[in-house]
Amino acid sequence: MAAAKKLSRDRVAQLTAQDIAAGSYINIGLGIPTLVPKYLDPKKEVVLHSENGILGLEGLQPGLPGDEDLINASKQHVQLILGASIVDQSLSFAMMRGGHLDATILGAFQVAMNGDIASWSTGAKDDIPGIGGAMDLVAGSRRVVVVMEHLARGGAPKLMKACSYPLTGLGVVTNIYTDMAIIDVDPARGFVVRGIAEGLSREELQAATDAPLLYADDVAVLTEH
Amino acid sequence: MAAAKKLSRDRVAQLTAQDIAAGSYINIGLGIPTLVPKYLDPKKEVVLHSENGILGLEGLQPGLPGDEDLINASKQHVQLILGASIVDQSLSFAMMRGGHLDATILGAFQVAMNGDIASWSTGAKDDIPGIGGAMDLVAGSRRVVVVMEHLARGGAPKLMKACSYPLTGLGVVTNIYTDMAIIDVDPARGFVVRGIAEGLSREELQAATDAPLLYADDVAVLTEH
Amino acid sequence: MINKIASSLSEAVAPITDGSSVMITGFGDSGLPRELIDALIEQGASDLTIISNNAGTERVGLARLLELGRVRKIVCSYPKSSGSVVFTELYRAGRIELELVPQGTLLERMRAAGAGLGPFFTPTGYGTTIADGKEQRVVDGKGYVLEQPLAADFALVKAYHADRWGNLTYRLAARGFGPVMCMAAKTTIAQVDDIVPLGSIAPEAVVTPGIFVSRVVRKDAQNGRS
Amino acid sequence: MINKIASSLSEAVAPITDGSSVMITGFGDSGLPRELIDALIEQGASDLTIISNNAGTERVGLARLLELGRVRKIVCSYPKSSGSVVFTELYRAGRIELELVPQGTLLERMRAAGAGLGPFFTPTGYGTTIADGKEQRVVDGKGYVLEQPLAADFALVKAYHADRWGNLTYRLAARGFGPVMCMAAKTTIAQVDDIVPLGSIAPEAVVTPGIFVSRVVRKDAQNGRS
Repeated sequence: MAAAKKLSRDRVAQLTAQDIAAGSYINIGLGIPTLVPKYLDPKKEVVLHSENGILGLEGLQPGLPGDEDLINASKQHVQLILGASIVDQSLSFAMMRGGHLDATILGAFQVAMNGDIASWSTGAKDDIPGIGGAMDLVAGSRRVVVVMEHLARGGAPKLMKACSYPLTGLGVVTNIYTDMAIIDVDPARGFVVRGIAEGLSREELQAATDAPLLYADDVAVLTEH
Repeated sequence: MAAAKKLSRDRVAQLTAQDIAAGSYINIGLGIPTLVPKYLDPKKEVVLHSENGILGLEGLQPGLPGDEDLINASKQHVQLILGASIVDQSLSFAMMRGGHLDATILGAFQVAMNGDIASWSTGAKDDIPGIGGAMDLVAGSRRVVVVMEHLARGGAPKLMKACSYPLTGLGVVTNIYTDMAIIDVDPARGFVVRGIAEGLSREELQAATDAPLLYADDVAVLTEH
Repeated sequence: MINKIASSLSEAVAPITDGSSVMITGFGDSGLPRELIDALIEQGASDLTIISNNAGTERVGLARLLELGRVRKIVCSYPKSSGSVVFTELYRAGRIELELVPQGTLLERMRAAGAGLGPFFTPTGYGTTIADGKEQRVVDGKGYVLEQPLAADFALVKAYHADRWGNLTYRLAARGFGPVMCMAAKTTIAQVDDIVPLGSIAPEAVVTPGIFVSRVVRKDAQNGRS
Repeated sequence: MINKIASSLSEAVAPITDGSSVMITGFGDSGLPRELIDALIEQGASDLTIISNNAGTERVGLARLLELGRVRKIVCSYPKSSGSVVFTELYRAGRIELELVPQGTLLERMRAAGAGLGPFFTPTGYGTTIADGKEQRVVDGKGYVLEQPLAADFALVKAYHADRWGNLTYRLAARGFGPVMCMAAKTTIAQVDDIVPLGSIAPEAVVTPGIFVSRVVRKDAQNGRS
């Protein structure tokens, strides 16, 4: 498959950002998701949540000194925006688990057609395990949006009939944005493609995917620009 | 039994106050307990807790206007002292249930020799039931101190072999102050008298008590002044 | 632009429908959202389930809502405050359902709902009639009762200051049930003394973040005024 | 007179004994009570169980405590931050026990302990390996795992201001684990930037009331200095 048919990480982030409704409360995870905020229209007033107890943050403006007591979940320095609030971490997780976030946007190792997600461990013997807030985020957010490359580094598929890695959550993923496609997870039917990268055939997309793909009535062609 | 042998409500409150250690965090309930604070030595810095989320309060100074947003559990106006804090009510109840209060001082309908307490309902048909914070207070406070008249209004005993009224908590009462005696509750042995009102005989005290009374090695004679 | 400011009390309570469950802040006469309750009385919704610490006093506010026959059931910890005449009448006449809950359990059940937790074990009420019909369990020698999360369709909350995002502060002990009810209701409506510009409330001074709040309204915002 | 002020960091951590469980605030490098951790390193207690979100980075602070072999077990949500070299070495060598807990469950277990609750059902981790060996239950179609309260002998907490009663404020997102750990530990020791006179912290601005705090110490209070 030609690399040219794949969307850039920034374009995937941009497509993700376009689908976020104005006034949403959103948690942003590691990986491609960290690129999403820069494509959010400030007029939409999307409010970002960080699990360490910050609601209403943005990237640190270049040239400003970072503050140790203002970081995000990726441990990057951030700054508060007007309207921000600080809470203790148990209340921050109540926001996540309690269904108050409109969406959590995170990376994954694998997503299954029933919405299962595996994102914290490859199950390898010498793997140092680490969960952080991922299990809480997927347990409670209204939408669980996975943003990732369509294929693993070695070329293995990541969109599966069933996950082979240890699960982060069961039946939780609602939408997937990759460098090849935009896919909704229908609890009854499985993966439903609603956008495909320009120049990529349905056969090529299926070949890169373990689970069978269905297609929405309207399938957008995703261009790089 | 001559009324003269009974201690006044104020004297019972004073005896209760004397046994409260300096620096204690205390919750004060309705009835005779409301008289306890005025006998607390300010130098002891006993910090009063009110279930609606106030830690560090005192009675409103005469002549000051009350503030609707500063009341105690008896719905009386209060004022804050230096060092006071305001918390939401779930954290206030965490203090109670979580064992952070050194003592709760409350009234009761009945106390049993195993430490059971009945304080919220007489079980009568037309009784309007009401629990409030009492069940949480007795469930968690390090000491549960009952302050009440020794006999019910009709002359029935209130210190029982077993409570006949619906329970507030099981095996929780640690100390009892009445107008006739000071009694500790020993989980293994039952009621142990450590103070008896002046002029009252042990026989008279037993006659006013349903459960058998034991006596401490040192039994104080409680005078009115 | 996020704008949660309702221009009148009646607009603020408009979405409440017959059969709704409604949490109402307050401890005795403290922390009551009086203006929102009056707006609800005027609004007309009936067959309500009210979740509040007390059951109203005299014949105004919550007691008036009861007296008008608009409340099917009340979930509270202490309905027998002095002056709770209306509740007493209705209860003795069998015309209102009462679910009596220890106050700490009431708070914790609402918090569990708001925090996305399931049932939880609490020591409060273990072995008492409150535990009748509930699962009980002894852990490390201590007895516990299993209690269920308690959510609601709406919460009417008395707060102090709000901004257009719904960030809230509270005044003194009126804080009370506010933070927990804001979390536990699907739609939270807060009345405030003042609406302040975004950014006026210091981030560390926000007690309830706007994520838990759907609408804010000035307590003196009459119909047609903003 | 209530006076919880310790005159030095070493005095503050003196009661920690071998075999103690110790909660430590912090999220990555934010909110860490560095000075108290250094005082604990100097103090010498070993066979510790550490409860903290992460497992330390580089070879300083918590990582140094691990490297010195003073920690038997660590309870945390994310021990593999970049720079967690010491933990990785010890873990691969089988020389440290790890109890991996989802972060929200870690917080909620501590809160349950501090709030006097028993076990609770949380949806987090349902059906995953985290639930292995634990009771699971489906309520209204949603799956939950039963989790246990988590208390500790001590908590080392980074706060901002304190008074002699132990009332605390926190600075920005350093608040983090502080309020919950203060509740969950038998003895809570807070380091602060400044100790202020009683009454200087407005009652509504107190984040952790002194009832949850045993000792406070200035972060620059060296031995023998107050």
